[in-house]
Amino acid sequence: MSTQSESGFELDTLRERWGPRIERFKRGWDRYTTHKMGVAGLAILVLFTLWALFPDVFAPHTPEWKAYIGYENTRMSPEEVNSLPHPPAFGDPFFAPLGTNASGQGIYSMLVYAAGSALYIGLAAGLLSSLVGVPLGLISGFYGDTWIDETIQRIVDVMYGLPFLPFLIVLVAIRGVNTTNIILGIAVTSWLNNCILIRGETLSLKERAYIESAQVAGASDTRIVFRHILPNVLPLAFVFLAQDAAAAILAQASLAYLGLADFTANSWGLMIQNVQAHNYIYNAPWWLIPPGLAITAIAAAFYFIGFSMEDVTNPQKE
Amino acid sequence: MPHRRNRSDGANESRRKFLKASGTGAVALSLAGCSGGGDQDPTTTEGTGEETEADTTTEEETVEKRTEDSDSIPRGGTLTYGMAQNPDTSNYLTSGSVYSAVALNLIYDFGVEIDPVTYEIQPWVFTDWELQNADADQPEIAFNVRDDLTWNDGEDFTIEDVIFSHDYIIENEVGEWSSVWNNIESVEEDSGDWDCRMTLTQQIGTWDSSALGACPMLPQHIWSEVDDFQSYDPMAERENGPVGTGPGVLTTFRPDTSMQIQFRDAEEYPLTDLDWVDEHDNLVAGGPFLDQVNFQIYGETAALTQAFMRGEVDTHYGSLDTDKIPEAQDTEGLGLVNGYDSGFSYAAFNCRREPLDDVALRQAIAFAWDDYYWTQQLQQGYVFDGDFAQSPGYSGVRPESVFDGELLEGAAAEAFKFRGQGDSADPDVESIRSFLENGEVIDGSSGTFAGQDYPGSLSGVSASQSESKYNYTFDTAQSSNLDGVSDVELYVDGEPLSEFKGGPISILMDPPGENPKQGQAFERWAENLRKVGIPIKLEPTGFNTMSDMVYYNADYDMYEMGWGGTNPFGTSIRSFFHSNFAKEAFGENEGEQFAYNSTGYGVAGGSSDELIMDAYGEMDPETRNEKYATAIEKVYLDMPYMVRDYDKQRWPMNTADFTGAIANIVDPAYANWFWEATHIHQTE
Amino acid sequence: MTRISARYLGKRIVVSYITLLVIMTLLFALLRSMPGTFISSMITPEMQPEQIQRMREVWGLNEPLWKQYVNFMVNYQTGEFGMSPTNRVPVWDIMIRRLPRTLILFGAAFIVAYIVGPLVGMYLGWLRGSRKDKSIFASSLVMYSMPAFWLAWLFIWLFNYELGWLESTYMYHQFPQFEWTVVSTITNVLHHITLPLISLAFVNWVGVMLVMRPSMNNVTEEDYVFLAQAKGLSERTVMIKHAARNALIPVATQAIVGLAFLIDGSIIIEQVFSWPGIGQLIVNAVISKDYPVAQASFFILAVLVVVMRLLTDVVYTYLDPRIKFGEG
Amino acid sequence: MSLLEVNDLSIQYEVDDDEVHAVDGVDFSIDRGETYGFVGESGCGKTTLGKSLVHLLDSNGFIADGEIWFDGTLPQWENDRGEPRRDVIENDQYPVREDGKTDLAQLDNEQIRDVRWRNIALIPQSAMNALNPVYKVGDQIVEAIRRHEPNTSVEEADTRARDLLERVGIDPDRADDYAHQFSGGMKQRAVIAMAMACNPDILIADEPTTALDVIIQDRILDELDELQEEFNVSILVISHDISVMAEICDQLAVMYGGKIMESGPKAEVFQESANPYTLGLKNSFPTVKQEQSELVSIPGSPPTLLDPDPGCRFVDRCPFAVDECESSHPPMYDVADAEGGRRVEGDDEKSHRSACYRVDDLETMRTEASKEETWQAITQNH
Repeated sequence: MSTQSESGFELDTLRERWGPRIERFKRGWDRYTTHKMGVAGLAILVLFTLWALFPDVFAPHTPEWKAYIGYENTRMSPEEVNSLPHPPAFGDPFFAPLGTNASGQGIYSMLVYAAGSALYIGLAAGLLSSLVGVPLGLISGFYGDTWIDETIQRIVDVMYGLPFLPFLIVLVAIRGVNTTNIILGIAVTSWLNNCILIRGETLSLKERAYIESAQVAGASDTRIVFRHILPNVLPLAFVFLAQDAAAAILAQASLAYLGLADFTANSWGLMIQNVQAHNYIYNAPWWLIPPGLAITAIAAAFYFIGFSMEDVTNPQKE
Repeated sequence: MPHRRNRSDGANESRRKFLKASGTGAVALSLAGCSGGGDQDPTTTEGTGEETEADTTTEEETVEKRTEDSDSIPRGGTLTYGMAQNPDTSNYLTSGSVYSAVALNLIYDFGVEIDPVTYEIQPWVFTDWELQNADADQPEIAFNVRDDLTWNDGEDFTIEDVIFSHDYIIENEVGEWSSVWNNIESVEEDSGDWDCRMTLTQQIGTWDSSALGACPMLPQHIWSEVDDFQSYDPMAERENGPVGTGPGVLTTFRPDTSMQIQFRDAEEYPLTDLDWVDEHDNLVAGGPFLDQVNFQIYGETAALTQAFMRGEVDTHYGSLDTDKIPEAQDTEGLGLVNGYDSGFSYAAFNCRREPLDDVALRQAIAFAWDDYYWTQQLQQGYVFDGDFAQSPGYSGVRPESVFDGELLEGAAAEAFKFRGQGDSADPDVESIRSFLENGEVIDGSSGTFAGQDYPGSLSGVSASQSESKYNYTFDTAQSSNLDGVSDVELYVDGEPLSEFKGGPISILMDPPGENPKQGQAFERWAENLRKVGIPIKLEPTGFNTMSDMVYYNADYDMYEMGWGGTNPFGTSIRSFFHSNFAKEAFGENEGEQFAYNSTGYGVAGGSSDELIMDAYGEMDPETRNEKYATAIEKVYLDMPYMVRDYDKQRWPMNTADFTGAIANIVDPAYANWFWEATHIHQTE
Repeated sequence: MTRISARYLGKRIVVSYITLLVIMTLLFALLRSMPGTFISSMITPEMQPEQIQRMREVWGLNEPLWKQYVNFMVNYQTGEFGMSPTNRVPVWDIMIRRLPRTLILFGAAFIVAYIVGPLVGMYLGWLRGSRKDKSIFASSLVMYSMPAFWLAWLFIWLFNYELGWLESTYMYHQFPQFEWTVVSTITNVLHHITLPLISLAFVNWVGVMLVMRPSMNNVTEEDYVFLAQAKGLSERTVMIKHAARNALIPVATQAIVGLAFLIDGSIIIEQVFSWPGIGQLIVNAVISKDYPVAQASFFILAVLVVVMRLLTDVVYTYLDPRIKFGEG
Repeated sequence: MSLLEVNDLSIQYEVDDDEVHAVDGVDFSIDRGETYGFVGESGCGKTTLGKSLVHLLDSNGFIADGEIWFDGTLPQWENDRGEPRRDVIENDQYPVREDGKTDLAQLDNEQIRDVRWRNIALIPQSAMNALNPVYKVGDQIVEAIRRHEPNTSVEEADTRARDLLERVGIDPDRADDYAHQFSGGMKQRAVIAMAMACNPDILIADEPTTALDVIIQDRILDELDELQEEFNVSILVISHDISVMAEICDQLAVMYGGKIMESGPKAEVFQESANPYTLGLKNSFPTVKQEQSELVSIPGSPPTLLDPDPGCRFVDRCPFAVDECESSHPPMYDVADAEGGRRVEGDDEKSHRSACYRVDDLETMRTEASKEETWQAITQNH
């Protein structure tokens, strides 16, 4: 009995505590869904997530499949080799709806199997740069116009002075070309924007009356930052996270173009780079265009989500 | 060729070929698919349509006979030559880029020339010569100098210029021209019957090419005014920049985008009309026939290739991308000049590292390299399968040529071919394993090894070992590297390889982004080796990093790379395999030293030092070639390098407008570009 | 009209200078931590070991690291960039040759992006929430999401290969050499710059728009915009003169972000279009470890950013009379 | 003759497919030189009403119904003497009627811009922020002048701008200053000066004194007074502050929920209030005359106006509501008649009228309304 009532009580407090949040989330969600752009972005993301999770459901083959020989470890005839990259084929002589690349792998299958790495790179790099940029921006803004702020801003200035891409090339060259290092490199160079924007937001939040009153009431800096400022910048941070994810995917593609892609991890950037390395840019549109479109689609999806979220979280729009 | 040197080719795309320098490639030609040169197309008997098939064979391709009369050859025209990277400087003494050299090599002449087909040393600026005191520590060469040459600024060329050129480079120890000051002590006017007398610094078997042909002729009236050759900029001094005796005049030098060479009138340039050229079966005298060559620089190879395919450039540096060859062959007006590699691509073993110090293991690893997959499937027949560490283009010292074999043919050069199972691409795991378990070595004697017959060595030379150094067995796999591929692992003296070595054998390789096909081939190799039970790890590494690891630190198990611009006379193998060139020879400073002999061969895992030095000091050309061929075959059996392939150069050419290129010589686009430039002419 | 006090400007210049010094130090450290040296790329089988050793000496690789650093910092103060090992000419010569070309392309793209971006941003911010706004905004985000080099290839394929309208390489015709008259030079350069320019600007204007649009939207809620309406001014006048003028202020402060983005873009685009500028150079230099050239290229781009940053402050004060730097 | 005659004006906002009836069937008229006040709580529609006269509504607002007859017309429809041209009056295409009045409600976006400022100037709420920070104050006045009088040279306009500034008590040299260099009161006066730049017929002042301290408030009100005399401009004042209204208005209208609840000459509306809402509103403001010890506010809050119920808008908060009040919103009854106990709809927009079904029971309401309990009772009832 008592346990029951206790748990009932807990449930109540839980409901009490979470009720408004769920309510707020629901309202936010309702508002979000009024943005066609945001819904489209989400749909693309869901599709790519499904690709990433269940590639075998969506792709007719795995990347190991080769035109003509399939999964067999046999040899292609010279004529067969000569016919690669093969334009889209639907059953004759094999099934590859978007054609094949120069080694005979199906473009569509590669596309599906690479979705995971795009999501991984985007989210990991976005998250990392948020993890660096947001706290630094908070600190910088909160201690605006002190030496702390000044130091952080000077660091940002210095980093802006180093052109992103070549800098990234150097970083990746020092640490070796693999996905982890590429992500780290992107994060190292992309936290700047987060830092600057969060700092601006924090500066303006700090001027608000309730922060001042909290300060007067003797709340500690930590408390003010965590209770009063952080919750207000977090939605914004999520917006930047989405944008950073998009930027990271594009950065990875640029690196791949410059020959710095992790060849062990199939990625869309690497696919385009391969077109270039095999010198088929202007001869095999079925090979060049799909990965480019996929990159565009996922980056756009992240941007769409980010900017729709911004609308939802923007208090001025209440 | 010693003087028109092969150099490193810049950055980026062709990084793999830094060391491989310019020279992919090789030889000959056959103006594939070209209508213009149809009347003399001795190589492809089946006709142009059969080109692909012809390319899949490894039969020797020979240089065509030329019967044209130079008077009937049309003169004039502009050849546009594309490059993927920019030249460095127009200063011939400091330039280190092949992309400058394609222009500058047309401006300067050397004492002697190497026949591009036979590699005989022929008169050029020097008319005749004689080696004197051959047995002295510092032999001398007396020679005569032509008196009918002029500088391209109109001044007369004199003996003083010859002496000045040598003095200037020797005095200043000009870095890029070290062969001059390394080989030549001095050049003076001769007091006797000869014009000049050259003193060598030491005995050099290849004294004719390495000393007489080492120094470019510099005009005294220009260079005596130059205080600091390092900062001298010819284009800033004169309108047409560098002054030389050669046929070319550098009229434009915009290093980021373009260069232009205009050719002097035929009367002003007598050298290509020399008797030996005129009488040569394969050469035509009286060139160059063109008015000028425009060089255009593109930012990336894709753009360059495309520029050729679309007719923006008539030809470009290097071989045409193999992916594009079928398309070029199908395109009216585009053709290919065949050529040989000036070097080779290889995978190297660090002979210092156990158990790679065992010839048997190295040979077994080579069995798993699927050469058919690489040469035929991936490269579509546009490379020759590799065997000896000497380009087939410089066949004079290749064992099968020297010892009466047919170039690139014969089972003696196939000792290490892929041990596959019938038609499938699966390796014959059982025979490779038993080869190791039995402790066999392909040591030069005939026999059946890992299921394949071997007729015995051509020169009669034997490998450094005749049985394996370690006791090899196969037992339960310990290395996770073999998971899902093989249940057993190679045990070395009873210890799993992965523990014996502290991990899988790692192979440093180019990032596959730069060369996706190679990436695939190496993955296949690694997979095959794992099937055998040998744990292998591929480590993509940037070129600079790799070359530091390899040449400065010798810190690797295996790596892959290529050499270009090797020597036609076989001397390159001294640098590559003699223990004097291994880092151990440098003693304390070893960390600072670049050691050509990266594998440590000669120090560990076998040696050919004696054979190499015997050849090096030999002054008789024919004997020298035999000795080099023997050394080369021993290196082949000991296998510090597994020579992977020689490029078949397919030099692209706008055959609608141009013809006359010499086919089937080494590296027509660069190393022999001088000869090509003096032969190419407009079609009728 | 100057609202910036000399003292403030002086201080900013000093800070910028120190920033540069720090950037240079960082650069030096970074480039030296890259594995390998450029020497490897200069070696041929013909070379003797002594010769290679000598090469290391000539190129200063045998000096202790601290000395290399000091030399580097000191020499750069005097504009002495050293010799390029891969180009064998003074780095300064290369920079002088290439910088103007980069500035032409970069400057043109900058101008286009900072004209189109604010204009579209102004328009969208003014119409915020309308169907037009939504569709234009979404499509510009799609443009923003395209990999620049991929897009450039598509442009080349279409406008150069298929239609033959525009050139896809160089800054002007290399051969045959044309008459260098004003008109021919301009048409020639236009013929060559258009494709790289649109490839570069196509993506980059969006970044500017993304700042302008919300800024504009905020401004439209301001009372002075309402008053301007009430004054009977035409919609255009209100939008441009009263709203956009104020909305530009944050665009100026964030120009620095766009600038960094644009520099990256031009590095890629120069590569694709064989545009012989600093961007093309820097990638090759980094990859071939031509330290002197890589350093100088980084340095030049850093100077560009730092100077632009300084200019931004000036523009900022010009745009917003409320800001008065250096007082109070 | 009236300068402005508003008939049955309704303004709606479109919000998420719903319509908000911000102003609903409002009639009033303003004479030349008159000061007309709209008073009411915030959200009652008075600002919307003011803005709608010159179409300055937010983008989702629109005039749903009604006419705004203004004595004057567009420049291009005028003849030499500044009167509407005959052909314009006769042509049905133009919204100009026989007596020369133009229906502003029918003008399109471009046309109304000619009316703004030239005929009807509107000073927005928080006029302090209404000066553009990036232009000099003088230039902003010049801009207004040159907009409507394009033939005026810049110099001339500049002189006039300085005169205007001087006229409102600002040193003419300050014309070269930026807004941020002005104090709050100065900004307000500068905006007023700007409003007079084109000699408008009507000046709409939305909350002219909010956010200013009392002394400045007074000065601004005096300023308006003086300007009115000097320029003979009609002023439409919109405020929630009854005391402001008491000071400057001639005519007064009390708005609630988008409807006029009571209107008439200031004195009558104030002293003989005949509507429960007016009574309640008066209770909640301190006045100089009635020294009330406590202020009594009306409990509850104004209705949302989203698809309003048919009944009286005030019914939910009204202590005097009866069943009839739920059925429909009451019409405007003549108060004079009502004092006599008769409920007669008043036609004269200038006379004292009130929208209340219990207008015939004035005495009771006035007595009860002054008691605090009366109002608190509502909270309990509802």
